Amino acid sequence: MAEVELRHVTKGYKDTTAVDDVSLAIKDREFVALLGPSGCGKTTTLRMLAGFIRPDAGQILIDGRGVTDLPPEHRPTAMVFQSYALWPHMTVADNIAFGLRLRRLPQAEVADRTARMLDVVGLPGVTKRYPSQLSGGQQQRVALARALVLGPKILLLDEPLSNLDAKLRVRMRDEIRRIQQELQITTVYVTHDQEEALTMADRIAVMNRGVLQQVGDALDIYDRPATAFVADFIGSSNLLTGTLRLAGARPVAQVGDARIPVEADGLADGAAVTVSARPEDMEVLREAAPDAFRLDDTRLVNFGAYKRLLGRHPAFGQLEARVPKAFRLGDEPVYLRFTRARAFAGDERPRG
Amino acid sequence: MAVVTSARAVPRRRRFDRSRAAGVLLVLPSLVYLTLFVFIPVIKAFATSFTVRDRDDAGNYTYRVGLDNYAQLATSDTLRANVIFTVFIAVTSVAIVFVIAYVIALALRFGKGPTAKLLGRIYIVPLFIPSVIASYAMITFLANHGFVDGILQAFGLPDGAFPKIVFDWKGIVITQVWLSLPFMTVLLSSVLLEISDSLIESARDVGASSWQIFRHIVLPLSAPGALIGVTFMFLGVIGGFTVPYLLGPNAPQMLGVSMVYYMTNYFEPYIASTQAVAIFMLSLVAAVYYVRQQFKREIR
Amino acid sequence: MAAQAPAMPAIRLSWWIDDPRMRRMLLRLFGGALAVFIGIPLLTLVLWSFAGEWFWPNLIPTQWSLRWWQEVLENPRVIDAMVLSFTIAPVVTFLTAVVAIPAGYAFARLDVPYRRTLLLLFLIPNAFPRIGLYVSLAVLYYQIGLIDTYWGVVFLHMIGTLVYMTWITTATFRSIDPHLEEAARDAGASPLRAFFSVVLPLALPGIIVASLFSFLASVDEAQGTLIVGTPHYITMPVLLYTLISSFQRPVAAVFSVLLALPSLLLLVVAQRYLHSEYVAAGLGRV
Amino acid sequence: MKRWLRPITPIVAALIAVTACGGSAPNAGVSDRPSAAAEDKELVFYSGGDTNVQDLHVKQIIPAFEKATGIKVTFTFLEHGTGAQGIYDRIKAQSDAGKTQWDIDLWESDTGYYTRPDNLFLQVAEKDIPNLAKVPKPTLDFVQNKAVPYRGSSVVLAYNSEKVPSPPQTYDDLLAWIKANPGKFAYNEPSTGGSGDAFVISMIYKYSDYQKYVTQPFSAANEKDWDAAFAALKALAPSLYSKGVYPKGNAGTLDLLNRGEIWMGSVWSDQSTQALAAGQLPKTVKITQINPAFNGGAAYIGITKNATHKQAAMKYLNFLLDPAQQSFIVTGAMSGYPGIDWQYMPSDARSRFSGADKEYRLWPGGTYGQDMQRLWHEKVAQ
Repeated sequence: MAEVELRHVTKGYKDTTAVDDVSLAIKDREFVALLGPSGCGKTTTLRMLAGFIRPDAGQILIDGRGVTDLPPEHRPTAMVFQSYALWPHMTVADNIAFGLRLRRLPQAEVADRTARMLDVVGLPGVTKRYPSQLSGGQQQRVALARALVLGPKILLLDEPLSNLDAKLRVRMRDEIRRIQQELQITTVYVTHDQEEALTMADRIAVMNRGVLQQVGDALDIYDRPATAFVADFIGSSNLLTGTLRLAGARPVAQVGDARIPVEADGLADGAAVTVSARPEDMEVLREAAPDAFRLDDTRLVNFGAYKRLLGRHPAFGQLEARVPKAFRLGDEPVYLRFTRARAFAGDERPRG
Repeated sequence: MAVVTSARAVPRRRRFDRSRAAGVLLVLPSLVYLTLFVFIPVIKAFATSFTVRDRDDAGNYTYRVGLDNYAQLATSDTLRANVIFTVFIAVTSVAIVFVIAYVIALALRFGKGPTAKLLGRIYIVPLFIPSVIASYAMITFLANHGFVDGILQAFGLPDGAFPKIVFDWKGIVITQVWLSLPFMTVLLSSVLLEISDSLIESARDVGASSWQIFRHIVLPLSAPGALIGVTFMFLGVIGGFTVPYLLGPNAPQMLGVSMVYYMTNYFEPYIASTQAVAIFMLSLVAAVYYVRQQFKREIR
Repeated sequence: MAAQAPAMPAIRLSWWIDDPRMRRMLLRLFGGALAVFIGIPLLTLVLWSFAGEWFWPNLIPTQWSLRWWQEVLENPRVIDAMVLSFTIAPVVTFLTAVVAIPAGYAFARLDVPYRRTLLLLFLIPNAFPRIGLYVSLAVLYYQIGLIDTYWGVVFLHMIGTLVYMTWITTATFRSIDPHLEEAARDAGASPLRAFFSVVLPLALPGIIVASLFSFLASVDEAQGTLIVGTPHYITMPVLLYTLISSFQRPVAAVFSVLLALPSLLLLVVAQRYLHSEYVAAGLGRV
Repeated sequence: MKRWLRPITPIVAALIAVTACGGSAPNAGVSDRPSAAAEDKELVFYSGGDTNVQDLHVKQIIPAFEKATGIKVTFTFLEHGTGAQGIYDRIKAQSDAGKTQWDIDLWESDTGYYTRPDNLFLQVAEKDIPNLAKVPKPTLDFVQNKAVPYRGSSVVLAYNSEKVPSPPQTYDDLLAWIKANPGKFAYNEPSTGGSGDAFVISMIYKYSDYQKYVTQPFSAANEKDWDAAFAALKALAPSLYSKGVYPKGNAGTLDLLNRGEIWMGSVWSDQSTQALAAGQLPKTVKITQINPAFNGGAAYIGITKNATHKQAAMKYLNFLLDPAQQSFIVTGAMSGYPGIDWQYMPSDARSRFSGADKEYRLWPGGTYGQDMQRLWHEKVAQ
């Protein structure tokens, strides 16, 4: 139905750059999640898409047509707000029908489309109620219905689930995805919750400090993080800083006096790097071995389905590894081996 | 042994409620003050309104209890005209203040330019000017052959063409507007501040124009708070004296002025008290409305 | 998928509101008109205070003079009245705060019995016409010996300020997250300590605004003071009443300027507290 | 003087009626020491009114009196007389308590207080105050000799001499002039100042016999004559300023004269003379009196019945009535009429009010006054 494109979009406030030269193309019917910590510029990006904020530079195109200067009321976008922003003085039906009435649609059609939309969001029969009489999840559905009733080309959602409890959040996650699939609508979804992004979106765009870090599907992002920030932000990682050595058969990172074999695409010898290794990519050994590092002060944290082994290494500091739930610590020392580690340019630890 | 038994026999007393006790204690001083300096005088005024004074031909007075004062209030053409006039002035000034204050409040809430800043600075000034001064300034400003008239005549307005504003209802309304503007603006500003941006943005998102947003979102959302301001100002205008006394017409009079005249010049404190009670009853309708609004908001 | 909604009608009657340039222009016009409406009457007063002679139809005084200023400032009663006005006002404000703040706190936080009825009672001072109230009160004052006393005037001024301060502080206290206070209690603070070190500082802007209003209301009060304060407690506005009633226009103008000046000075000082958020902290939210 | 201060003395008068039974006024400072029968060394004087009254006593009379007699005067001034009832209550409380040494010797206040049935004031006679002989008898009779009139003023006609070359000579002339010059005359709302009352009272005297009001006690029957007067006033309204706008207060009429809005109005003699002297009215404004005159009144000072310093009080009043002191009242800032007959006044004082007749008629006020004002509002105001 609609494609969206951001071209070199930049927006700054007083002395910070909220969105820094972001380019992103969203395909028709695609569900894209904008993911990042708070203050990363994802909401600003969304609001520029909606038209509430004008970018300082760059262009926004919908179906190839420039909309950069259009106000929100003239864009084919519909937004669902974090706080739902349901008008408290209107009933559910009035909230949904407001946009239709502004367009002077016949009474019957307004009623019909309102009722149908409530069916779509799975909330029939609450038309006469006021928002304050609904639960959080119900309000969320009404907000969704209100956004969708005008038949927008693009649906924009700004952290829509952040005000719900954990159980409901999971349910609404599936519900929103279902509705998106049913209506086949291009959707941009802003969240700071990686689980939401990973489970709902076709593609995820990770942002940090106004800069787009990586765009890709869930697997790309998890397995092949483009930056140390992505590696750290998605899932969890052991992060170490050191120097890249390309002299040997395999590239290694020199961390203190220890060396870790790493994957390092396109990085030069001697470059300062950040090494990232996921806990599940750490092998636990009971005895010394080449490339294995002895852990001190070990302890176990139980996660139910699995356990995490935590310990300290003189050169690396704190390390963690994922171990089966049957794993137990004995008196003998424990060694860790990096089965897979990636090196990223720069030795500054990523900050959110 | 016996002691234990008797202790058991005593039913468990309701836990001493500290919050309630503290609440009573903290409210008590103001309650004592209000009782002494407001409630008792008000009750006295009520009693006075039921005192009827008769005068014989030689000017001697006799007193009795009765409803005659109220009957007089209801039947006297002058007094009835005064009541209508008072309500008219109150409604008109409240309406005008409301509109002007709303525009300022909107500019303060949504405007960002230098004009909005200027508005924010000047609207508050009358709050700092005693009403006596304001009335006096308005007389010199608006009188026929006053400041404005003089300027207009310098621009060619014929002598005598300037409308009668001072000693007329217009004078009261204009001065009342001048004086009440800060209060109403402040109140409406606070009400508008409570309307979150997202409620307005979501309306824009579904395609509402600025006017439609105002008409369908901002106005209805601000209505409950705004009505409180209206109630307050209405009460103030209805009972006011200084402004209508200095700027009003000879007749009809606003009740505040009429009351003072009955008290001072006509030597009829009983009728005056009756008028006070009548104004109070009028105000009470507004006050009860105010309190009900408050509780509605609280429940929300 | 529902059908695309039709486009909006292109032209509306309210087009000028939607056109930002038109809107800006109208707002400027409005701002200018308001500035004239509020400012010029006051400036006329200032002109009058320096007028040696000013007869119709001259637009400005034909003779300038400081003699009215001299006359007013040399009059000891004017100084007395000024001193009285500006010493009564702080006392009224302080006493009001002492009585109203606890009540405001109780209404906001504590389980006060008959709260609804009490709040209604608190409205009576505003609903009952002041003149009627003052006269009734004066009778009472005669009986208890408060007539023509300093405290009689102070208590009379408190009628208006007390209710006002109670409302604003109630709203202010209610807007403060109760968890903050609970956290302080949790950390071992007594209720009083928690109030003074956590709640009160947070409520200060609202309290300052309420105090400011009380101060101004006290300086403004003429009608009641006239009744219970004479002959020994003549405040500035009472004296002004006299001057307006007798034919002393320039003197009254000088006086008005004198009386308005401290208040306007207060306005400048208080400017930073006068953001709507604070000012109205409560008016509408009690 | 207090007549034109009426607008700013609201309400307190009402307390008279309401607190009639109340009054336990403070009797602080009541001294019970034996009377200083021989020579009073001090005098306690309570006064009230406008600034110029205070100035007259404080700046003029008292210093001269103290210098002449060596008596120390303790002077307390009640701003525009609003606290009068409180002072009256204070005197009455001492009377009720049976005290023989009251703490107030002299009291200057509204005429009505002196003749109240409470009988709190001393009847003065020529043997005590020799200068009383110079005082016109009717003004003394008016208060049953319980107070001494020491200055006066009356309502006069002020007019713009540029527009009105020959002012009206009688009330009927005035009425004819008003009708001939619509919109150019104003009298203020009676409840707001005595100069407005005077115009109305003159109309009442046109339809009702003057003697009934100054020689007989109140009788409601006399008010029956008023209907015709009010009807005439109502009929006059279209010819008045702005088709029947009555300015507020005595100052209101002067204000209109000042702004050139009207050419003629009824004003107080002293107030307008002062305003002219201070340059607050254009020099073209002149004053004159019609015949028979508008009503006016005298300001009185009374000696309390059990005054501690009776002798000193009498001395002060006698001093006040001396033509030399009386001259200050006429020629000074006060611009008042003398309390004594004009014939005893020096010639420069006599020339002060050249335009005015210096005579005035009386008006009993009281119940008549209250009724007149109420009826005016009901039947004339629009």
